[in-house]
Amino acid sequence: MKKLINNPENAVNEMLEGFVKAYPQYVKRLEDLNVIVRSNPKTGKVALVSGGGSGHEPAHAGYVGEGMLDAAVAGEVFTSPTPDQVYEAIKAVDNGKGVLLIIKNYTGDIMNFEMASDMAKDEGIEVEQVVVNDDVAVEDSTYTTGRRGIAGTIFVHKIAGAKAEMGGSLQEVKNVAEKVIKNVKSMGMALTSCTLPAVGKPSFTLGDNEMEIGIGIHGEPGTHRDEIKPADEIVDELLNKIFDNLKLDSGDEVAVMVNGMGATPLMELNIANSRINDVIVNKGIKIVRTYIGNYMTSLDMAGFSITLLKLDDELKELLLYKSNTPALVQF
Amino acid sequence: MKKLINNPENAVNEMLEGFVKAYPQYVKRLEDLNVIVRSNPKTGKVALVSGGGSGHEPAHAGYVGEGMLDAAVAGEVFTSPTPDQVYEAIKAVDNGKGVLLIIKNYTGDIMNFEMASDMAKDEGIEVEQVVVNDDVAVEDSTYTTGRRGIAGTIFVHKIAGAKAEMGGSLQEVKNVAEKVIKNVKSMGMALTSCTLPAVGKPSFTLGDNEMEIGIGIHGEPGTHRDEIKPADEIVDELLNKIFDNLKLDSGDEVAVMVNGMGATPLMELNIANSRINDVIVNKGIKIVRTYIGNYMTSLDMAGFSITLLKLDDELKELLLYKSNTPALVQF
Amino acid sequence: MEKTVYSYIKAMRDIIVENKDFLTQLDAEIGDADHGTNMARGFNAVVEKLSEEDLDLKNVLKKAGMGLISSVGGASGPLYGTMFLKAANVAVDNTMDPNVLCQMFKAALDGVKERGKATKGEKTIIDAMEPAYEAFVEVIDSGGSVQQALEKALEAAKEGVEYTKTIIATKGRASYLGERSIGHQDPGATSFTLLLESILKNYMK
Amino acid sequence: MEKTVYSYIKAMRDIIVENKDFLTQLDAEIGDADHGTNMARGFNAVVEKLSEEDLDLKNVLKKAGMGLISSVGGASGPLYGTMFLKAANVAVDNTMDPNVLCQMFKAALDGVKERGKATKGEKTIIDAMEPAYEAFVEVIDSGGSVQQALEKALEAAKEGVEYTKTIIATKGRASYLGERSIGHQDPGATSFTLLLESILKNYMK
Ligand SMILES: Nc1ncnc2c1ncn2[C@@H]1O[C@H](COP(=O)(O)OP(=O)(O)O)[C@@H](O)[C@H]1O
Ligand SMILES: Nc1ncnc2c1ncn2[C@@H]1O[C@H](COP(=O)(O)OP(=O)(O)O)[C@@H](O)[C@H]1O
Ligand SMILES: [Mg+2]
Ligand SMILES: [Mg+2]
Ligand SMILES: [Mg+2]
Ligand SMILES: [Mg+2]
Repeated sequence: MKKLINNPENAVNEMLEGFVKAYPQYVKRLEDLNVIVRSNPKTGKVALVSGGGSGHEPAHAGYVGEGMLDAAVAGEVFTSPTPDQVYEAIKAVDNGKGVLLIIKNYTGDIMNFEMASDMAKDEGIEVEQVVVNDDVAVEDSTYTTGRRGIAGTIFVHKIAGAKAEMGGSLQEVKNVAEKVIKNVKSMGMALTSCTLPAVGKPSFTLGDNEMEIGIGIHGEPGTHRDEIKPADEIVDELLNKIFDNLKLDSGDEVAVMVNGMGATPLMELNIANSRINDVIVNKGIKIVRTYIGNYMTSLDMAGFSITLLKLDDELKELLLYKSNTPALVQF
Repeated sequence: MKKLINNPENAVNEMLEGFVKAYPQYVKRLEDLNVIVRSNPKTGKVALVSGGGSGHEPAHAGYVGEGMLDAAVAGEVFTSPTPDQVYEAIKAVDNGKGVLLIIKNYTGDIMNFEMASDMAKDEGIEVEQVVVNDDVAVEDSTYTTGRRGIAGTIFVHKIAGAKAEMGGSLQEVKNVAEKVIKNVKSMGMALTSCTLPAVGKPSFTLGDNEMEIGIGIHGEPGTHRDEIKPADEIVDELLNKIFDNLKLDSGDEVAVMVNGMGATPLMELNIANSRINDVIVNKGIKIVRTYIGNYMTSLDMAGFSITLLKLDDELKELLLYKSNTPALVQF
Repeated sequence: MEKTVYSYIKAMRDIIVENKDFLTQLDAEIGDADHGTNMARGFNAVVEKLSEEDLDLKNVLKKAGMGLISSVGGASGPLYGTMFLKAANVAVDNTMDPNVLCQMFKAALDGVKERGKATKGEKTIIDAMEPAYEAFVEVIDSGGSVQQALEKALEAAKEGVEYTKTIIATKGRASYLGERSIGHQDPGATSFTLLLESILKNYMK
Repeated sequence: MEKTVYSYIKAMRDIIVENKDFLTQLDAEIGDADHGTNMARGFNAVVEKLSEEDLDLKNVLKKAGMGLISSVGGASGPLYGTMFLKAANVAVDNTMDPNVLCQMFKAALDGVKERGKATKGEKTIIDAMEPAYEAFVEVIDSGGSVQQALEKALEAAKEGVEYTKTIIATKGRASYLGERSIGHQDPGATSFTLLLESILKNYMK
């Protein structure tokens, strides 16, 4: 394993230390907790709390700040944070207007966040939650856990965050978050596996000429393996699956995210975007804004995901609203 | 080779296409050229042109926009752009106030940019240039080409760009760029090699337990190989070399950049920053701002570099000045 | 049972730490490669919080449950934590009455089912735990000893693990794999079986 | 020389394309792994711009120089481009007078030296080109044939390449390596030697 770390057991802690030392203008860490909150919190607004396992940096702590989250809770690598941590986050950021939890759809995340939510409600804090499930690689069925939450989560942070910043009520913020969730679809692929610091070897192995389609952001296997193809063909495959799940007509407006998994050169994401853009524009769909970069990663995995968010006037205004966080500055 | 590309020969072209399609609000491409300019150019100001080989994304096109560059010229992968391309860039952005070329110190870059500069001067355009040479891994000597330009270049773009945006004259912008160059020092290391699309195999090979200290941003070998050490020890080694070359006293102010080489997880850069911050703060030096991320990459290389910029009041004001570009938004 | 409850918790910790890489490897195949790390972190934390002097069954189980919940995370944290908490709820001081043990086992099983909303056949802990519980009760009800009950329970749990190889996951991380999860044994069912094994071994010591 | 200048340029292109990976590999060892790709891209572009009908020596050399400058990039682009441009400057129509050839060679060498500010012993093109030039002139001055001159020049260039293995680079990418550049032959000196080889071969055809 080739990693720039000191000790796998202390990796999350040191990462959070390095993060808050870098961005005192944005964030601070709650003492003895893996909770990152704004250093200059805004009062009188609905508070947004998200989080999940570590290894997805800049998610989620990178989105704490003006116009996005109020707190992010970091679990161990690929492991949902524990309820006590989430509970402390909720308590720290609530200022009487209620708290919205933004959870990615994984059994562990849901159980831990819900337990925290119950604890907070017992203390009289108003808590609501939304569950992001944008990954169309996974079949949706009432008999299973449903779809995974991946990079589309960032759009939920961005848009619900803007709504909260503008003074929306807890119900309004929750409603708009759910509208995003209904309209955001993603799909990813991997060229290489990730390696967890505590494990020290790749979670899976791909042949020299193989790729994994529909990969999750935890290195959990995708839908199938295939021979590596030209970028354009890979893009088409992912986009087709997304279009199957997101009704888009000529004249519709979308936001696009081309998300690197952590070890993917920006050059390659740009090359992918050239095709993505063409396919969408050729359908008569208007791209309001494109985000290219490492937004929701999977440690040192090479690969990428595509996310499309169908916009209406409300979502568009909120998407374009100012944000000022370590990982997403927009004005 | 596992890359998300279509055809190595067309990689730079497709990358530029994907880039301008993503960011019409910031940039456009000059027809039939590998030149990226602002889509809403500001007139009546000194124009800044930079560029170099591709493979360093987001450098340099990612820094075209308000408060930074006016044009970026992209060469083939790791190959300086040709004089005709640079010349077209100069012509496109000059608006009578003169043009400053920001060149990284490589024989090829200097020759090609200087030839372009001569061509532009023949046309009556006022052109000045600065050469960035921040890499302290390399010994400085009058008998050699001198030191390489690496991630410190971004600080030159940022600060000279701010000066130009604020209305500085060509000489003033050049002076402040040279002040940055005098005060900025960097050093990097690699855990893995990069692979050029046109070559298809790694430029060099490191053992499972080896790292290369003093690596360049083109996969050109560094000063020596060593066994991998804990992140803190690596940081100390790089920082010591930087401190040897940049006189810093207690009470001084610096900006810090922790730059990923392209395939380094943000988690690891944050872990490195925890130590970097401690070492600097323990010397009584004040960190005005920290930048962590992929700013000057080397394709799919895993590794990182540290850059320190010693600030005075002028540099500090310009560093903190607003910028709005695809790769660096700050306000 | 003459051993302290602490000795059981320590035995669990030991078997989990011993099998850490194995559990993680199972999780890597169909999940996210953290189950061994999660469980080891949790049981290490729990043992650290306890001491040889902690003798009260209810209290130790409660501490263990809380400790797991606040140190494991992921799916297994709330599930294993709930398992211990629910068992603690019905534990009667230090009574080791076989019928009370049955009640504790049942409470634990119900707790896990309620928390995870899973039933048998979904490739989870339940696939080892439910048959283990049923075997345990059957032996006790027909007048068998606790050791016999534990032996049968372990046998049933192991069969449950084998069974998980044949089914598609519909809960937890592996559920996203669909058919590709067939052929791989479930990490959580495996860790539960290991815990049972450590209980039996410690009981017989 | 009875061959067209076009045939020489094509021969150069062919030898470069043939040795593309080799040149890149040499550059990978001490530089940035692009020399073969750069030279091949450049000579391919130049050949594409020219046609069999281009017979005028001066003009073809000029086109080739401009073509290399606008398609190679890096260090080798301006250097090889200048080489051709400077040779074109002193070329006298289609005169193949050996003394004119000497002057062209000298102008090319001086051009490269001036452009790159390098002298012999710095592990660059110059280490092959300067000895080659000197050998060429010596043969011509002592009444030898052009073929003999080319043969001696190629020999000297090859020795120059060998010499580059023994010295530290102080110019170009490899200069950053210091002592570690010893033991590796210079890519640019090698590509120059290949060009010379292609000239000799085409001359003898
Ligand atoms: N709903 C559930 N009910 C019971 N057990 C479950 C459920 N979901 C997951 N599990 C168990 O949890 C195990 C995985 O635990 P772990 O890897 O520690 O957490 P995570 O899945 O969050 O990474 C699975 O192998 C499965 O046995
Ligand atoms: N100043 C110089 N004078 C002469 N030749 C040089 C000089 N600098 C570099 N070279 C030659 O250029 C070669 C490298 O060319 P190339 O790899 O195409 O460009 P780059 O070094 O920009 O990647 C070196 O091997 C060397 O022979
Ligand atoms: Mg997990
Ligand atoms: Mg080069
Ligand atoms: Mg797991
Ligand atoms: Mg080179």
